[in-house]
Amino acid sequence: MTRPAATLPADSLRSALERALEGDERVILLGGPHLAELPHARGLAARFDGDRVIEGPDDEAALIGLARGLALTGRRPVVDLTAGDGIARAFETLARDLAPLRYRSAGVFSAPMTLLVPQGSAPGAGPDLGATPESWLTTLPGLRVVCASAATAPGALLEASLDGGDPVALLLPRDGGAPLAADDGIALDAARVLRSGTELTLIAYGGAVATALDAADAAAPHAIEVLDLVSLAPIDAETLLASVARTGRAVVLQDAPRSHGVAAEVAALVAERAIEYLEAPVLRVAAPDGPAPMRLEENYRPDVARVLRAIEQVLDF
Amino acid sequence: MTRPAATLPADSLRSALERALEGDERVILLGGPHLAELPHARGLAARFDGDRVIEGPDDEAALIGLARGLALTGRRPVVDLTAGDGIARAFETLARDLAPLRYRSAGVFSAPMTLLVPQGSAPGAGPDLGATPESWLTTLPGLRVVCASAATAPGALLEASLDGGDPVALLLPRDGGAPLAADDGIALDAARVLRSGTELTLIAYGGAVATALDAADAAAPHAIEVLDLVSLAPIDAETLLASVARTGRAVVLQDAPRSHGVAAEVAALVAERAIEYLEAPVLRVAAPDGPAPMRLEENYRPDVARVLRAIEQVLDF
Amino acid sequence: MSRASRTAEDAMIRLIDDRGAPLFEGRLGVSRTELLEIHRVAALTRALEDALSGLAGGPDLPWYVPALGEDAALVAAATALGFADPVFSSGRMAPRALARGLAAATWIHSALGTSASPSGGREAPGFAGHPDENLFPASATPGAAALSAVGAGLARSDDAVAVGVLGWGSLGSAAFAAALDAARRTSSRVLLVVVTSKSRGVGAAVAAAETAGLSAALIDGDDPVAVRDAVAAARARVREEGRPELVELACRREMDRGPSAGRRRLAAFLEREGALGAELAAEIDRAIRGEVASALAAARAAGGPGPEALHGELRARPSAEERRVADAFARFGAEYGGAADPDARFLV
Amino acid sequence: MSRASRTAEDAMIRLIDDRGAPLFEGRLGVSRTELLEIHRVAALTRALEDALSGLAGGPDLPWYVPALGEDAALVAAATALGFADPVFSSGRMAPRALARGLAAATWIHSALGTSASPSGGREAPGFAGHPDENLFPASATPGAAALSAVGAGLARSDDAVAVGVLGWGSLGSAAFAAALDAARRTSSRVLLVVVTSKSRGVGAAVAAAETAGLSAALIDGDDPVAVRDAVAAARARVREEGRPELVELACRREMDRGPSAGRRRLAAFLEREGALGAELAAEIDRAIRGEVASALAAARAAGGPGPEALHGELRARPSAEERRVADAFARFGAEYGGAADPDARFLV
Ligand SMILES: Cc1ncc(C[n+]2csc(CCOP(=O)(O)OP(=O)(O)O)c2C)c(N)n1
Ligand SMILES: Cc1ncc(C[n+]2csc(CCOP(=O)(O)OP(=O)(O)O)c2C)c(N)n1
Ligand SMILES: [Mg+2]
Ligand SMILES: [Mg+2]
Repeated sequence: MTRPAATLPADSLRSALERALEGDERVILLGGPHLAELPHARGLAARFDGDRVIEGPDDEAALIGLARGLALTGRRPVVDLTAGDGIARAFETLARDLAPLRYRSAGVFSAPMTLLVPQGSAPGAGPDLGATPESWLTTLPGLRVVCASAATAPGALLEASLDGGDPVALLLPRDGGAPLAADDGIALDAARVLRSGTELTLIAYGGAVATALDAADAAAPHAIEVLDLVSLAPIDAETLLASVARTGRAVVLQDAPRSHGVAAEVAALVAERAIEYLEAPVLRVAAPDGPAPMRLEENYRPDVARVLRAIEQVLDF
Repeated sequence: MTRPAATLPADSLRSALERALEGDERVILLGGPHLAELPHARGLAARFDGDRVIEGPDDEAALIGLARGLALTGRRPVVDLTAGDGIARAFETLARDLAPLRYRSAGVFSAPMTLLVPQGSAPGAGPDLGATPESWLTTLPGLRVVCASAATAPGALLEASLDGGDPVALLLPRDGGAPLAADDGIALDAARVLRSGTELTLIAYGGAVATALDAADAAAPHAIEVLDLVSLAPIDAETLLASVARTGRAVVLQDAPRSHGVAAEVAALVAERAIEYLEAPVLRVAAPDGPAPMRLEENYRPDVARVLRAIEQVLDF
Repeated sequence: MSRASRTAEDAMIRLIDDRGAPLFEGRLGVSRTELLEIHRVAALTRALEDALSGLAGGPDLPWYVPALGEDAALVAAATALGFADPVFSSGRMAPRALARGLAAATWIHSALGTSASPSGGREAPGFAGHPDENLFPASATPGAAALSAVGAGLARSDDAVAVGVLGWGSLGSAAFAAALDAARRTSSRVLLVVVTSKSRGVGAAVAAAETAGLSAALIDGDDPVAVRDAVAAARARVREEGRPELVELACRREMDRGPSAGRRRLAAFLEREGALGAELAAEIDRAIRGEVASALAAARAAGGPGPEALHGELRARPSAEERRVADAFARFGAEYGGAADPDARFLV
Repeated sequence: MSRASRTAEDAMIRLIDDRGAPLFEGRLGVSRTELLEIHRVAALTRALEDALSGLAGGPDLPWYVPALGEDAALVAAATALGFADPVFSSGRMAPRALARGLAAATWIHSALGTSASPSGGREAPGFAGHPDENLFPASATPGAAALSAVGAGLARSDDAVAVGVLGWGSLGSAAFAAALDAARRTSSRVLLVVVTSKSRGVGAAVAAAETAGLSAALIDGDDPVAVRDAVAAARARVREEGRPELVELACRREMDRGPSAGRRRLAAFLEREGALGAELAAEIDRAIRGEVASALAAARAAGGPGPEALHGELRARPSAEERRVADAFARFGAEYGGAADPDARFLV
């Protein structure tokens, strides 16, 4: 608990929110009772009127229910869920009323909105506040799940999501590592090759992207490719499989319990469609199967040492 | 919508419930307002007194919250959730208050209980009532998720779960196929080889087990092994990997949307730990990525024709 | 309760003549023509839903939840709204859909999920929304329709009032409580209409609304004129004063065979007034029977959707890869090309 | 409200002497010894929690939610219960834990998650349960503690009453509403104690309980004697009459520096009665300072848990495979054997 969590890149989000509110009258920022005090919303309540920046109830499910009405009647809500206890409370309405709306109506109705959802472990977050909602949200067909990282700024993803016409859960890592240089041309559904390599592909999202980049550096002279998934549902199978076909080896990082998570879907796609290229097992470097403990966060999440072990095992196979 | 759903094997459940209520004073059956009318609870309210068979609120989250108090103070509740709208409403309390309880307290506290949860598609169930909670529940470490099938009677799983000391979601397929002959010695965490074969392992759970068995028959003279996972969390990796190591080929069936489901974890385990035995891709035969539609249920869930296609592709690889 | 319940007698006094005020614009008062239309749509709703209830449990329709006992109240409430008012529902949408002019055949297609249904057979019976009628898909999460209506009311349109119509099954929900609280705190332009049951106890919706600080009225739901009047008045206040209200309609929800209490009462009044003679009543009846029969025939003719209806429209912009997978699956039924087919590779 | 609020003056008249009735058995009345003990535990709670609040936000403690302003009320409520009563909480458990005799050092270990904490550093600060004190782990889901208490009350023990202690943050939750309803319908032997805030408005818990059909009383939470008396009386009725009750304790929850209003009032009374002279007060103070200092020293000495504390106890009976994986991970930190190590194969 000595390492402080890298704070959310509030600037990126704040300026994207400001641009969106300015550029599109349909955009509405909706959040809990203290929305205006959040770093990524600072000043927005004063700049835009009370119909554009709305402080609503302290309840994730209620905020999403309100946003559904706004979205169905033509608005483009951005729902701030970063201040609450977690998205688990909203699971019923997400699963029934939001995610399947377009499919159920065969495209007649849809409720495009962007949900800002904190994700991943962080020093001092613990079992309640350090939840890993990507494992839950990716099981809901119809909901896009995308995740910011040190390399993929949340603001760019917000912009892309407002253009997209779908409900999007935009995950904001609680501990994403120091943001890297500016990123251009971020698509909502495309994985990004952040570092090219020929021997092995490290696949990561969220806070684990920074760990993957560090581990790839540390593994020199081995030529390690690093992929930021960006979109967790749907996964960009084309980019993923092309990379693994090139390198023949894959290690998946996940700042979430090992079993039944996003890394499993990545490994399954590889096992299903790139098996003939594989020269070694697809290893997962993840948290143990258990909630994030209050202490020992640094042992819970994947770290460089563990990723290096995985690289060694796969290269030596 | 012409094929009626095979009804839940109410007899198996009812007699297991009766035996449990009789044999162990700590066992309490708790359900919604019409518990006594359910086929698997018939007569139990009359036989046992109102403190043993309790009609509670019509709310999954509330029932689980009540059961948590009973379990923590020494009772062994069986919570009937078959009459309600779905377990999604209880997701928050499952994720925070029930599943992680033992881990969070390092074993000091635990709330052993059995939740009876309907699962899978069925003719006429549709997008709300045909949900596939296994994709959600398996993401919650600490909660055991087991699934009955044509070959694995729910009563046997109930008995095993009451012995186990953990919270267990016992999934009851809405359409499980006609029950097969009596099963003995069902363990809570062991997959079962239902049919031996040397060329390929079909891996299934719930309603898809009957489909897998039919497909294996139809694939003769190929020697197809059929595995009933039984436990979806944790998955019995030992039995799974031993079978795939023997046959060298795996096809996973899942009566749930294709991506981010239980089949992904199965494929990931194989890709991680049995890759050197694999002679072909690990294919998934699943529902498309979307909620169960009201009509077309027969095209939504895996059927024998699709399983045969998968067998053909894998054997021809 | 902030306003006394209106009895039918109060409301009748406020009737206006056919020359009267324009309809659907929030002016109070109701014409004979409109009352006859409420009568007709309520009868049509019941006839259609009786036909559907008769099919429910059979091979073409697993279940169906009719507006039994509430038909006249819900039709009367619907006619008091503006066409531009977006309406969110828990279910039991037929009275609103038909009052807003949805064709009987469309309702039947939708409920049965025929190949001509708006959702291609995907949606649950009676849950589909109808965009031309400004009716949004029903929500199966208790109370969620109230939240969505409150959300829609945040747009603060000058022309429209957002409306949520719910049953007593939503009253205990966290979503309903949150909706009332959010409505007041945001001054959402929303009107919530909650149907309660006289046999289960009435007043809970009004009590909840008043506790949350909303104006609310309890109305005899079995008196369609009182309903029409109260809903129109509440809607006008929401629009003019820019703050939320709730109207509770207490109905006899008994599952009896005859017409609903509301419809009987309305018919008796129209008869007394000389507006509904035996001949006109028979003509309306005949027209409804014809409409229901031809709607059912159309549904039978349309049949169920084909397997290709299973795929697509999961999201607004599927990737090329998602399109490839959906397309491959959509044509597999007929023409699976085997492992050699490049589109079929790894897809089964 | 079914019973009038008691003022402190009423309650004082009911004081009994030290020779009096046995404590913690539901008999009404309170001795001087007991009042002094309430005073001492409330002061200890505050001193411990001030120390923890001072550490909060630093490297050893991310956050901490103290029972500021409620210490005396919650201690008084706890002393009115039986030791066999299982208690479920939303949080702010320190007053109950210390009143039931938990060592100050154990509370500190638990809050800081030291290697000597009951959960080995896994649990959130103040959330750990304490089995010997019959205190169950706190729940972060609003209202969930009420449901669990109602569930525990279904056991209908003759000796014990299940207790739920919640704050006003739970009042709007679906779980709290469901708990009240279920308590009444099942006649659960449960006593719900809800702390509300005088600055935010009081009475909502009582109103909710009475709407749900439960007996409920609103008590001045800043009067520890009234609290002790009301909770003991309610507990006795729950036990004897076999039906649920709720007590709302309205407290000044302001975040001021001095002792809580409840503690000030109690101290003043004890001084007036001659039960708390300057010498005894200083002695109590000294003892508390010593207890807190040595608890903090013990926590510092214990240090954080080692990485092996991360693994195990996910379930009652892990499989051989799960044990193998957990064991391998637990020893990797120090002695990862490389790819050649059979236990490390595929595990990293
Ligand atoms: C598809 C589907 N999901 C869920 C249910 C069960 N269900 C139980 S309560 C409830 C909400 C009903 O809410 P209410 O506001 O009372 O509406 P009404 O009963 O008047 O339609 C639903 C939908 C159902 N019948 N069908
Ligand atoms: C681990 C953790 N999860 C969640 C929260 C946030 N939280 C917000 S409301 C609430 C419930 C509080 O309920 P209440 O019954 O008012 O208890 P009290 O505030 O008196 O402790 C919690 C736990 C928190 N502070 N810590
Ligand atoms: Mg209802
Ligand atoms: Mg609180």
